[in-house]
Amino acid sequence: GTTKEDVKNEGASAATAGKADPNAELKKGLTVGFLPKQVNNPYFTSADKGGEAALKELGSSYKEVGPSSATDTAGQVSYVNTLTQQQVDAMAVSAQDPGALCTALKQAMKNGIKVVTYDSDTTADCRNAFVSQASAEDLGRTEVQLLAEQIDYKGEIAILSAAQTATNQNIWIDFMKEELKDPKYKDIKLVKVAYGDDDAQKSFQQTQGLLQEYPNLKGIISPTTVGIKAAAQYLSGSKYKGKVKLTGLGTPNDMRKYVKNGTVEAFELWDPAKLGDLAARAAVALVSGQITGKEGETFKAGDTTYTIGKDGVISLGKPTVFDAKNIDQYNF
Amino acid sequence: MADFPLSRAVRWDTVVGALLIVVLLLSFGFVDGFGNALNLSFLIGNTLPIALIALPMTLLVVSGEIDLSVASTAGLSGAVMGALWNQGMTIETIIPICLLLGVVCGLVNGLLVTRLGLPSLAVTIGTLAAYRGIAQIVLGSDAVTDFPTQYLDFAAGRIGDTFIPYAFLPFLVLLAIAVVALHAMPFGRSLFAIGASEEAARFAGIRVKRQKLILFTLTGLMASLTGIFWALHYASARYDNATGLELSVVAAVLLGGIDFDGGKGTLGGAIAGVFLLGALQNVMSLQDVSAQSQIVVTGVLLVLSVLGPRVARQIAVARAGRRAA
Amino acid sequence: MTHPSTTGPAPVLALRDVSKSFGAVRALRDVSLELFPGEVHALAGENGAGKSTLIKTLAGVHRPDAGQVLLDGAPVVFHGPGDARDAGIAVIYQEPTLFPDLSIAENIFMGRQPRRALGRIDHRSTHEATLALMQRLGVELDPDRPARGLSIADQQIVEIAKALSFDARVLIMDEPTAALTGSEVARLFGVVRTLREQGAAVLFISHRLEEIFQICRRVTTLRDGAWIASEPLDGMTEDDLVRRMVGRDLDELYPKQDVKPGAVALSVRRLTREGVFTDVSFDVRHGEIVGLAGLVGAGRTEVARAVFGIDRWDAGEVSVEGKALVNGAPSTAMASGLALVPEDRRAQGLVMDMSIERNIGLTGLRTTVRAGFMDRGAERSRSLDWAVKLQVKYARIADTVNTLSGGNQQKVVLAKWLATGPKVLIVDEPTRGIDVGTKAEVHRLLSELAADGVAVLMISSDLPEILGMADRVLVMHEGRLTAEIPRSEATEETVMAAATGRAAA
Amino acid sequence: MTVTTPREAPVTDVPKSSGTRLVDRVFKMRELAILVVFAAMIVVTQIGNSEFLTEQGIKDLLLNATILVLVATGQSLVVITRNVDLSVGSTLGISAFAAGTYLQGGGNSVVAVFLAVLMGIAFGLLNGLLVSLGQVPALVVTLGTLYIIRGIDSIWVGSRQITASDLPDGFVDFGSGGISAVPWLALIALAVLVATAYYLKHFGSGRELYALGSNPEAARLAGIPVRKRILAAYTFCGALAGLAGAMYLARFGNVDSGTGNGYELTVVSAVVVGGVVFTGGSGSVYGAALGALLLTSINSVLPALGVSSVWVLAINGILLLLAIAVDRIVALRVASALKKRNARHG
Ligand SMILES: Nc1ncnc2c1ncn2[C@@H]1O[C@H](COP(=O)(O)OP(=O)(O)OP(=O)(O)O)[C@@H](O)[C@H]1O
Ligand SMILES: Nc1ncnc2c1ncn2[C@@H]1O[C@H](COP(=O)(O)OP(=O)(O)OP(=O)(O)O)[C@@H](O)[C@H]1O
Ligand SMILES: [Mg+2]
Ligand SMILES: [Mg+2]
Repeated sequence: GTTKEDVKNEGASAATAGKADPNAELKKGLTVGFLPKQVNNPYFTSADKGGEAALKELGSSYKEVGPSSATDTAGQVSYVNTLTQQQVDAMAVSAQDPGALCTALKQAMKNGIKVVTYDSDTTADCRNAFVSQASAEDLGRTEVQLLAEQIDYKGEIAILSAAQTATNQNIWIDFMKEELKDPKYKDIKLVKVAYGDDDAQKSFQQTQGLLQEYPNLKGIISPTTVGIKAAAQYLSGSKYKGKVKLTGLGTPNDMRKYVKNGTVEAFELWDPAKLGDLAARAAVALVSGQITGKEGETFKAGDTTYTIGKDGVISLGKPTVFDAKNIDQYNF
Repeated sequence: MADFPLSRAVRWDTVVGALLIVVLLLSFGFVDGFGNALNLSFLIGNTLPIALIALPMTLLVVSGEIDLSVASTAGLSGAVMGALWNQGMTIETIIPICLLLGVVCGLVNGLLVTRLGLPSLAVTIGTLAAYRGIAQIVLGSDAVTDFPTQYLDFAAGRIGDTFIPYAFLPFLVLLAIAVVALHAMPFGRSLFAIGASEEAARFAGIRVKRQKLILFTLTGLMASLTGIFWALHYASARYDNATGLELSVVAAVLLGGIDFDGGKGTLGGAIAGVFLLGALQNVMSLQDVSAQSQIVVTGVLLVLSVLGPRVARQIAVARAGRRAA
Repeated sequence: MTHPSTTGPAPVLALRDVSKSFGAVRALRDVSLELFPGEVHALAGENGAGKSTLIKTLAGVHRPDAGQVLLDGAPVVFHGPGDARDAGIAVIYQEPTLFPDLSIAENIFMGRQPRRALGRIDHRSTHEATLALMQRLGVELDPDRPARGLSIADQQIVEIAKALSFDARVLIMDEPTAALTGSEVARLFGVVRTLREQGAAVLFISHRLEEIFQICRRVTTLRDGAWIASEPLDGMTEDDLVRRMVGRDLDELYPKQDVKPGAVALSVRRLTREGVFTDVSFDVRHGEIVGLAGLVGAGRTEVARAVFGIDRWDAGEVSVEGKALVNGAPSTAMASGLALVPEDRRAQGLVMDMSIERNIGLTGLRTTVRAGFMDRGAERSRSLDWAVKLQVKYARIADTVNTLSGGNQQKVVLAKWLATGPKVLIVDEPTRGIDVGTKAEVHRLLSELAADGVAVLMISSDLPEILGMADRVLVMHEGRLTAEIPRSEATEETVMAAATGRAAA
Repeated sequence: MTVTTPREAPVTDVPKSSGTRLVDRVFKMRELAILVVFAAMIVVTQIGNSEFLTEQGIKDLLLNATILVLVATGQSLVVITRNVDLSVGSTLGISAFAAGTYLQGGGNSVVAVFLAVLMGIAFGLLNGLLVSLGQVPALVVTLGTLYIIRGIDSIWVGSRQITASDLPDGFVDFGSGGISAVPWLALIALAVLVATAYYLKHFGSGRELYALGSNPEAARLAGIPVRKRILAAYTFCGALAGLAGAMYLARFGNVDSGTGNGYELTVVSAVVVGGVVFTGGSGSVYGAALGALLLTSINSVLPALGVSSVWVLAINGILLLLAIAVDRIVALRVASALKKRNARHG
């Protein structure tokens, strides 16, 4: 019979071939399809809006398709198929599942469609490039740093994540743990990782549970926009307001109220519109042949030149930290 | 039947079948990207999980019961498959184990329903949560993707350049078996009787509990088969595989004219319902109809599926009355 | 067409030239009927003649296709049963229509409970009013008990109480006595007479002709949906009435052939189901018809259910032709040659939404099979054969049985079981709700079956039927077998004595 | 009756016979059983974690249950009539958003709640009309409207969302405020619950809901306006879903197109655990409310006990199974006891 070992030995095949020509003309009149994890999700809507603006500027056209539920993996697969059928030139995909989209994406690439993943990656051989919102390492480490400052480097902390299977969150959490090993955090103890499944009510109750289970809890990191929002709403209506610190990834619009009423001091996020913008430009660069997705290739997006990292990862840069001072400058 | 022209003509399952054909023909003619073999193979492949579960579900609903835990059973067997695979077990041992697990899941449902006399709706809402929960415990946050290529290719590939996915052939065999069992064998006949009146069926010497137990077990088996197929088709075993599939199955089966009070319906109708929904979704996506609007269309179709036959029946009765007068 | 003569006071309620069709079935054709205050009027006709349909038309359940309903001489249109009720018409339908989850008191007063301030229900007066009704009917039923689990007889009594509680001007009763035994019927008639004296009009349907003669003054006869006659019962004989209903003379009602009993076919030994029946032992031989008599609730049905395997027994043994049956397994009982025609045809005997053909076919799922598949031809011919043999009146064999009249439904149940070619046939109230003509046919059939060597156990609350048909009479009382009376000694007195526990067992 | 042997105790002397009291007691017992399980759960949790029953803890428990209690109350009314409303989650979501958009534009809080209720009523009416006039299976129709309303919601809402900062402070504070440990929202839910229960027990139309669930055909023959009653039940259910939507907004301060998604299964579970039977005609809203309380509390108890959230789902499911199984076993016991007592000559 076949076991995992046998499969491992087969070895992974490289996804990309061909040669990049950094000076190739950017093609116009292309169609790039955006396939977010979920349509109607404000975060993805801003990201895709960014992509749309970029494509307009580049003289190509934009379309968005996608499932209405963030857990409808089968739905997302069929949208990959739809885009393939519609023969778009490239697609930008935020994968609900690192593996599930593979077959369909490979099928698309076989049909000459360039595939960029953004926000949430698939396995590396199922796409040409991944536009990462900020390096996972940066995100994980900075969130710990943010919280540590707020609680004076001591006390119990907990993490409120999304689903247990959320790829991004899990990588970030690993880096958080990594960062916490630094001696300067010796008085900080990570007591628990809870999962709110990106559901407002569940995140709410998980927050309650954390506070009841660990009465001495000093801070919570929630690396998910839904989770941080629910946790903030709970804290702001409870006796813990201001006493238990909360940080993580949130959008300024969601969090404005809690920053102003003192529930939250600071949190961070990248600008989703920039993420979408970069994804669109990377897609066009791929179609135009400026890049193929190999490590070390470079391309220009706007004024910035991006270099493709290991495994075809293009990183957007450092996240922005929002606090009472700057939050009113942002609207997304 | 010659003496049945009227009610035959207005039977809902025929209507759904006709509707499916019309949708297919129109799409071939007018929808870009629909008619080619690749798209059709996508359509079939993505509809297969629903179709697979719809087979036993139809039988179950005909006998007046329902199983809402199917998607969780599928998820659980996918999760166990992933977990065992990670342990280094061979896939040839894992698959039978998972199927057996499905049988056990079905058996648990069946025993709770038949031995304790609990309503299946309530029982399977319970096991819906329980099985999914166990899947979560078994596999946790893992996503297992590295199944052997020949299996993945079988589950996701198609025969040459035709529109037929490999997996469609075994499905056709299962469909044939189910059709024969429901419509041409005493077993199926007894299911209709049980669904329409359980007590009368018991008084006619039909072993109601046993038949139901068999059905729940078969449903569990098919659900786990679907779970395995799902994990291989999408090359991804996660604890939340196939979440919410039960509603899709129920919606499709209902659309196909299976009466939830039991005792009525045909497998042909149910499968036509499954593929009608699948085809419509495919076409609407190709036509850039948004996911939200697709939901509305599904809802409207469901409402029509129950209002339609009723209106048709009323027309038929009125016509018969006029003819008799 | 001749109309019923109008004499005396004006009719409270009348039908004039009413027609009603269901699809192709013309259930009523130009039927007229007049109900006068202070009279008990009988409605007679074979099964499917249209009696229930007529009643439902009077009650506002059906709207006539043509013709008029007249209330106090003026045409009215009832838009629903509520309208008829508000007009003072109380109806007892052929099939009990109770709310199983609600208490008896609520069942009786549903929709018209006594009220307190602000429209709140007065639960106490409801309770008391129910007690009073129960006393009037001489029944001990707890008003607060849920209707679920009531025996058919008790359900019928609740229906009667419900109708009485209206103090209606018109009381319509569709076979109210079908499930009752003599004493309860006597009680009911007492109440009906009081009502009559108080000036109410009563419309009464029964297939027990003696009851009609006992309590009614006039009779309207229907045949195949058509009005035949409305006339006084004075001077009419049962045969006259039967001739009106059937359109011909009838055969003998209890045509029991004398058969020499053969070997023991069904043997029941010390059968006990705790709290229900105790220590029941009896034999039924090939060729024999054994009657099982007793008061309502004596446990006869329960014994039959246990023997057939519907319920499990706690102790004892049942065997067919010496082969012991498995406890609680109807399918093996069937395989051994046992058949049970159950008491409640709608819930137990038939799948109401299935066709006549399929209902009869249901007992043949093992036999009308070729190589594991249904043999549809064989199934159809088997069903057709028996439907024709029992003269079931239907439009198409593929029609669902719920379109049949009660009596015809009963015939389908019989057909379904006779088609299995049983060695032992248990029939529980086989002629309940069946018209005289069919009753005679059923009796002849049972008799023929016995002559062919079938062992028949007949449970019946119809004493004349038991006495007329049975070779031997077993009597149950409070869950025990209290007497076994040979045909020669079986009389109403001996059986009743054993049934009420007066005889030394 | 002349032929029956008299019972030992003449019925007329005692207002309620032994059988009834047994039945009554059992029905109360069902609710009692849930209450006992609930209490046991709370006590165990409190022992395991002394923070659990602080003022904040109690408030959280009550708040968590509130919305589900409301929706379950409405749902039980529909289930009692032998129907079901699967569209409540969608209705809740769209009503919450309607109230939110209105408030976002600077509206009055009371009017917003009213608006949400009105929205709920509209969809309840739609369901009721389809089910009662069309006389079609409720399960299918409301599964259909579940999709339709959700779709309309998504199209209307798009990617917009209402966040706490869009809402008047008073409104959001009301959502988490209360008299010491008792939140306002819980008081509202309690008032609705008690009023509904009283109506069901003491008003003719309330009893008629039970009647028509128990036997629809008999209800028609008894002259009960079946369609009107079913319509009313659905409308009420919709109204409560709408009210729950407004409360959701106040409580969570956050609504988007996914709000209330999948809520139907939770509601149905609560109703089932609470002993409201799907075949209609029996059960009480108190039971349903207790079921809701039990279910939501499990989700607070497990985290408070430090049980990993991985286990929550499985435990939830198994508890649900246990609840219905125990309920059933008790019911069977009682039925057989009742049968023995009531056997006329037994
Ligand atoms: N709802 C219905 N749909 C179709 N046909 C019906 C319906 N109700 C009654 N019929 C038909 O109308 C005819 C008269 O039926 P009805 O029930 O009035 O007979 P009946 O005189 O009461 O008979 P019984 O003595 O057996 O009760 C029958 O042929 C029956 O099949
Ligand atoms: N008043 C009653 N209250 C409750 N249950 C009753 C009552 N009367 C009868 N029963 C039920 O009926 C059972 C025995 O009646 P059964 O139907 O077996 O008697 P039967 O002699 O066949 O009477 P029937 O003439 O109704 O067929 C009892 O065990 C009980 O369950
Ligand atoms: Mg009749
Ligand atoms: Mg009986």
